[in-house]
Amino acid sequence: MPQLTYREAIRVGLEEALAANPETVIMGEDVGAYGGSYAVTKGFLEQYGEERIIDTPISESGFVGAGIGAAIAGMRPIVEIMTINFSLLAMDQIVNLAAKARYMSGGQMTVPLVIRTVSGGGNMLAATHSQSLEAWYARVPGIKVVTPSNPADALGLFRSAMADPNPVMYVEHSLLYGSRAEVPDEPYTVPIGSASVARPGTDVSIIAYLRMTPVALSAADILEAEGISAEVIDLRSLLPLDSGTIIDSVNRTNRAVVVEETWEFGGFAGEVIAQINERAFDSLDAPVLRVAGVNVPTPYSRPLELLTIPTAEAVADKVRSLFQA
Amino acid sequence: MPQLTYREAIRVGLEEALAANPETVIMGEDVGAYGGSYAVTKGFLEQYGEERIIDTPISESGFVGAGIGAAIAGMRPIVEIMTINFSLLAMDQIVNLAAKARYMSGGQMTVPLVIRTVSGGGNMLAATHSQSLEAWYARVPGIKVVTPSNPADALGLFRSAMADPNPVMYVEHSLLYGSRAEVPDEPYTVPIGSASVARPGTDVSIIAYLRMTPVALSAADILEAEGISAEVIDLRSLLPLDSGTIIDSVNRTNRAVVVEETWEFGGFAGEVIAQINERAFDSLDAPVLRVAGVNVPTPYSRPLELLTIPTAEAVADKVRSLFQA
Amino acid sequence: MSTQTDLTIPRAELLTLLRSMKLIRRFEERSAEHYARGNIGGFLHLYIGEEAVAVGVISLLREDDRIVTHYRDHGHALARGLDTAACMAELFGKATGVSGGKGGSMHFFDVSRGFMGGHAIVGGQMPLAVGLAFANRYRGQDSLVVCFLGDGAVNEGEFHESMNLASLWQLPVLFLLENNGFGMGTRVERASAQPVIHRLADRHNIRSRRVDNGQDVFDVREATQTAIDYIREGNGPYFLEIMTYRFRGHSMADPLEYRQQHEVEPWLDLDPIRLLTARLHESGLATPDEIDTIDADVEDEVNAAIRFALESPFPSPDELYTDVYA
Amino acid sequence: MSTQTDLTIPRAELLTLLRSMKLIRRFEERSAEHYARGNIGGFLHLYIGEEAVAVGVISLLREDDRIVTHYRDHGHALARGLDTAACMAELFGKATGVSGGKGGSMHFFDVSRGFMGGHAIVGGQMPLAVGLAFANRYRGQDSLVVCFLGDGAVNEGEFHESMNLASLWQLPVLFLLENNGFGMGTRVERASAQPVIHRLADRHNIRSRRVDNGQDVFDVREATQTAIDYIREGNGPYFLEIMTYRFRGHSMADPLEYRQQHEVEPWLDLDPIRLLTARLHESGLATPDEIDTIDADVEDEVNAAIRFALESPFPSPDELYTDVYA
Ligand SMILES: Cc1ncc(C[n+]2csc(CCOP(=O)(O)OP(=O)(O)O)c2C)c(N)n1
Ligand SMILES: Cc1ncc(C[n+]2csc(CCOP(=O)(O)OP(=O)(O)O)c2C)c(N)n1
Ligand SMILES: [Mg+2]
Ligand SMILES: [Mg+2]
Repeated sequence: MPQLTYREAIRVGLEEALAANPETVIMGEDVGAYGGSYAVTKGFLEQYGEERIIDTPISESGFVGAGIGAAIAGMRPIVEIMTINFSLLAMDQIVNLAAKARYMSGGQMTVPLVIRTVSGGGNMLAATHSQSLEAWYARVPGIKVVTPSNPADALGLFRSAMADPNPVMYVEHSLLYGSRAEVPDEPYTVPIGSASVARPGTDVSIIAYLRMTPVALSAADILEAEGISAEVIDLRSLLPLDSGTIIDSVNRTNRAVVVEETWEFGGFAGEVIAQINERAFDSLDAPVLRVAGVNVPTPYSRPLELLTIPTAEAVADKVRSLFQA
Repeated sequence: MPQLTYREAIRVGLEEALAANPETVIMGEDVGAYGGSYAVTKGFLEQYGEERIIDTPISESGFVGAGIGAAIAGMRPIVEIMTINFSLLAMDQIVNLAAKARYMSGGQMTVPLVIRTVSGGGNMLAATHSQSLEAWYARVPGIKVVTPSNPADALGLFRSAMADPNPVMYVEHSLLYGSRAEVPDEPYTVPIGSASVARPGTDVSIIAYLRMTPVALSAADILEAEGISAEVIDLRSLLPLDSGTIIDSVNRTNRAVVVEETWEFGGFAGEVIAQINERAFDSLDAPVLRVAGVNVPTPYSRPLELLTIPTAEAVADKVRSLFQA
Repeated sequence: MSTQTDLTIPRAELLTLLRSMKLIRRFEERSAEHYARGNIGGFLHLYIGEEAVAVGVISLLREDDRIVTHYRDHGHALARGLDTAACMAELFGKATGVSGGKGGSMHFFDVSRGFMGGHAIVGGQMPLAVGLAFANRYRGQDSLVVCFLGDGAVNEGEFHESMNLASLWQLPVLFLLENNGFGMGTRVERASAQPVIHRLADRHNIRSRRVDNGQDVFDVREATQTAIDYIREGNGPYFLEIMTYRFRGHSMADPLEYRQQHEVEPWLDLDPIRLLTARLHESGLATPDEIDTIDADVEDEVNAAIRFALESPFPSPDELYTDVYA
Repeated sequence: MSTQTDLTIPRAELLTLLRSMKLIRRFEERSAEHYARGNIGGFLHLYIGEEAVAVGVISLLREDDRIVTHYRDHGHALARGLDTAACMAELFGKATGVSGGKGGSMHFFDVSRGFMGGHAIVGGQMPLAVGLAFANRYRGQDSLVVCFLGDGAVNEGEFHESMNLASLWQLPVLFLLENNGFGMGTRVERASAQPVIHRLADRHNIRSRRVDNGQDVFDVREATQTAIDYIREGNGPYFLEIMTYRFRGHSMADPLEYRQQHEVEPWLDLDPIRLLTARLHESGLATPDEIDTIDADVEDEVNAAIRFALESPFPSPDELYTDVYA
């Protein structure tokens, strides 16, 4: 496979899954006749039929729960929640059933379910439709959360998610669907719980995930021109988190900035910083800083919305501040 | 008022509110005929009548949304969600409506709503009924979250919540209901967004909230006997957070431990640590550490459950570790 | 199919109904243009084809009644008399918009006119409507709340919870279901085990009725008036299911591949504006000249709105932080 | 009120029904004792008074059928033949419990017997049942899923969403509503605008029926058999509303102040165990001696269970970390 878009990479993963297991179905709102609201499953209904590509009523709790039940019965369903904003309506099923069924039953139940959903802002969709809520799920023991930032990881993580016997939230970003990059030809997977060094560097670690990874990479470009060598860590999975790669990097660079698309307050960056603080405190030459979304509901108006989301320039700025002391 | 229990203090607050405003109603599951599942509203139905003490059907999204609507209409309702676990079913209404109605309408709407709920574990109620989910709400711009740890704060914060024009999640802990302490006689409030120094000290700051505050205080007792003077900060409000009091304390003590009842990973402690790291880095003599719940669904079995929740001994241990270097 | 022109309606009011429908139509046609030009972003859900519903229902409301609706809200807003220019400015994300530019197409608000939004979470507006109606009842007011919803919202749990609460507490709320046959690309029959949706209301002991031709503003009004009278008399909620059709895609992004031209066409013939215009002609209640005047007038109003929107400033950066808390 | 003893049921089976009901009763009476002694913690919701429902329904299931239920689950578990000692051990929080001590009273599981829990979020078990039934249908299996729920769960959105999905997809699921008149302290009439609950199912085009006397195991069985046959023939879901009563409080903490003795008493007269015993006597199908033997036998079984629970070890501390992930 040469160059694929993020969307195409996910399609490849979905098609492999449908081919591999006749008990894999895709269910969700408008995944069939409409073709998926981000066109990821376009043409699937015609190709796989309505037994396997299932348009559900708009009832997130109901169909996510149904997916959980089908998974418990031993099927290998893929449930799509159109955007992570709507997952709030299914949150009880995800948090109280999918994540806990195995534990509460003393290990009798297994929930091999992949939940695909779309996170993030930047599309002028205003407050209810622009949220990045994956960090909430990433603190629930019993589920896993992955957040691919590029086509190769998208496919590699999708394969791992399908192979995982646990419920996995597979979180996409709508502004990445069109991004195109090389995807390896040979069979490969990206293990869940492994971060990547998206760009090696020596002076500072910039830690990011999902759409903030390309932002961090651009920041690293900017900084390189100024003689600062930034290492970019792409978390790829939030739960489990690959703390080793983070700590390792910070131990080498002695400085870190964590980038997160959404509300700074109470965000996932806090966890990353707490871990660095605890495990690499003596390596730190400066406080670990954050660049994150502004703590407001997302406004519709373009110029306002743009202020809410971290930019490469803002990341570069924050990094620079670590070198002025 | 001399000594009141935490439950009694909340009752006083509720009765004041009912007396102050004829458009204050209490609605929730079993707040009336049953008397409240933790007996907080016992006798209210008889006293205030069914127009104002409203037993709702078991439909969290529906009646929380109805409370939001009544508040938007200018009433001053108090909605009770029996436990915070069930709030997941109302989360969309809280996060996407209560928190955002004002912003999305460009300031035209106001949501003067108090949502009372009960958080925490320790009652052998197993995984679905033992969660502490307040940190999720404490990251949503547009709402406020308060977490009183003692009777005086319970009443003082309740008064502030009722006076606040914004939606306030008022989070109680079932294991505190019976705790008894002095409540001031004169009219007073506890401002939302003000932490308290629950116990002054010089060597280390222990930062806690809700039921972890008494745990932290016990730890301080233990440590005092060993010659370590611990300052205990009770956050009291999570959103807005009184960062000033925290930073101030750490600047004096140069060491901090953050205590949280529930899952360590991705918890609220991360936010506290990120802020300390950013704003008091140079004061720190040691990494800021956490004592938090174990990252597992809560098991029913008593000996297992006890292992999941921080104890005073565990807090004291963690503090001691800061002094061995 | 259609009833007759309701001659009890004064002529001036008939022309107002027509004007209102035409205003919605032109407002949206022109928004689509400006969406294509990039002046409007996000999702734009057009109401074109359904104008008789909003106009028919809302023309019968009192000033102290309230409206809660979903994201396909331009029609309801304009029918309620929200300022056309402020609506257009909202689409352009300008500070002068009905929601200060913070809400956009899906979140129009004008509390001074009882227009309580524009809500983009499907079904999420229903508990809000219940709460507003609860306040009316608590206060002994005889004003009511109209809650618009789409056929797709019916399958959400909040639909059920809200219907139950409204009925149990006998609240003055009119649930106004716009059944346009589809939720995005999913047909009602593929989404609802009970495709005659108002029957679900019956079972919560809510009086209900279906209007078969929601393209006919007179049919819509007749049924709505019955419902309003019923509610104002203190009988509790009412559920009206109005059959209609959206002529355009779900949003501007809709590839529209899930419905066939041959099923769309009969509906296009039932254009509510064409229907009403023909009636007015037939019954001699409006001359072609009068209609031309309305058209010109609407055109001017929309042009002025666009000018206003273009010329208005964007919100200043400080606005980012206002309105988070009261 | 009650029908007759169903003489088509073999005598041995009749005695098994009686024994099963008695086992549930004694199991729970003794659990209450051990709750008071502190050997059992958390919430303990007793099923006493409702035994004819669980036993009547579950006695008609096949081994490959599945059961999903709510937190008041002891009756269903024992009726399904879960090991009595393992059930008691679960209440005691022991490693030998049906859920390894991790679930407790509200979360009994035995997947090997198709007993898919014990779910404590009201209404939350319904989508799970839909999903299990979906798998049956997808696989072309004729086994079915019984989903027990309480009258209180009916008002949750998930009830509505699940009913719609089950009907739309024609799934083999039997919704088994235990209408005991109350959700905690709230009467059905105060919680549901439609207190004849099964009518809500009708409106989702789900075949439904009410059993007026759920204290009579024969009535329960007759209706259940009809429902099961209907489902196995591939007709889709069925909804059975069974009227019953809980003799005790909602949980051990319930002050029970919301219901009056004079309304409770007539129900106490309808004790399902007393009813069945009387029938067996009248029809000469069981001698007093036989009944005494059953009593003694049940007593032994429960005693053994308690002994087992007392003697079993608590889970080792490592168990805290197992079963989080597969
Ligand atoms: C809870 C939720 N789920 C999904 C969506 C995405 N979505 C937006 S509109 C829509 C279809 C709604 O259809 P309907 O209610 O019939 O209204 P119509 O668009 O036909 O006017 C969907 C699925 C959403 N906004 N909210
Ligand atoms: C979502 C949710 N809300 C509230 C509760 C608290 N609660 C537990 S049982 C119960 C009453 C349920 O009544 P019903 O369904 O009739 O069952 P019964 O107890 O009568 O068997 C309530 C409110 C809960 N467990 N889950
Ligand atoms: Mg529709
Ligand atoms: Mg009940």
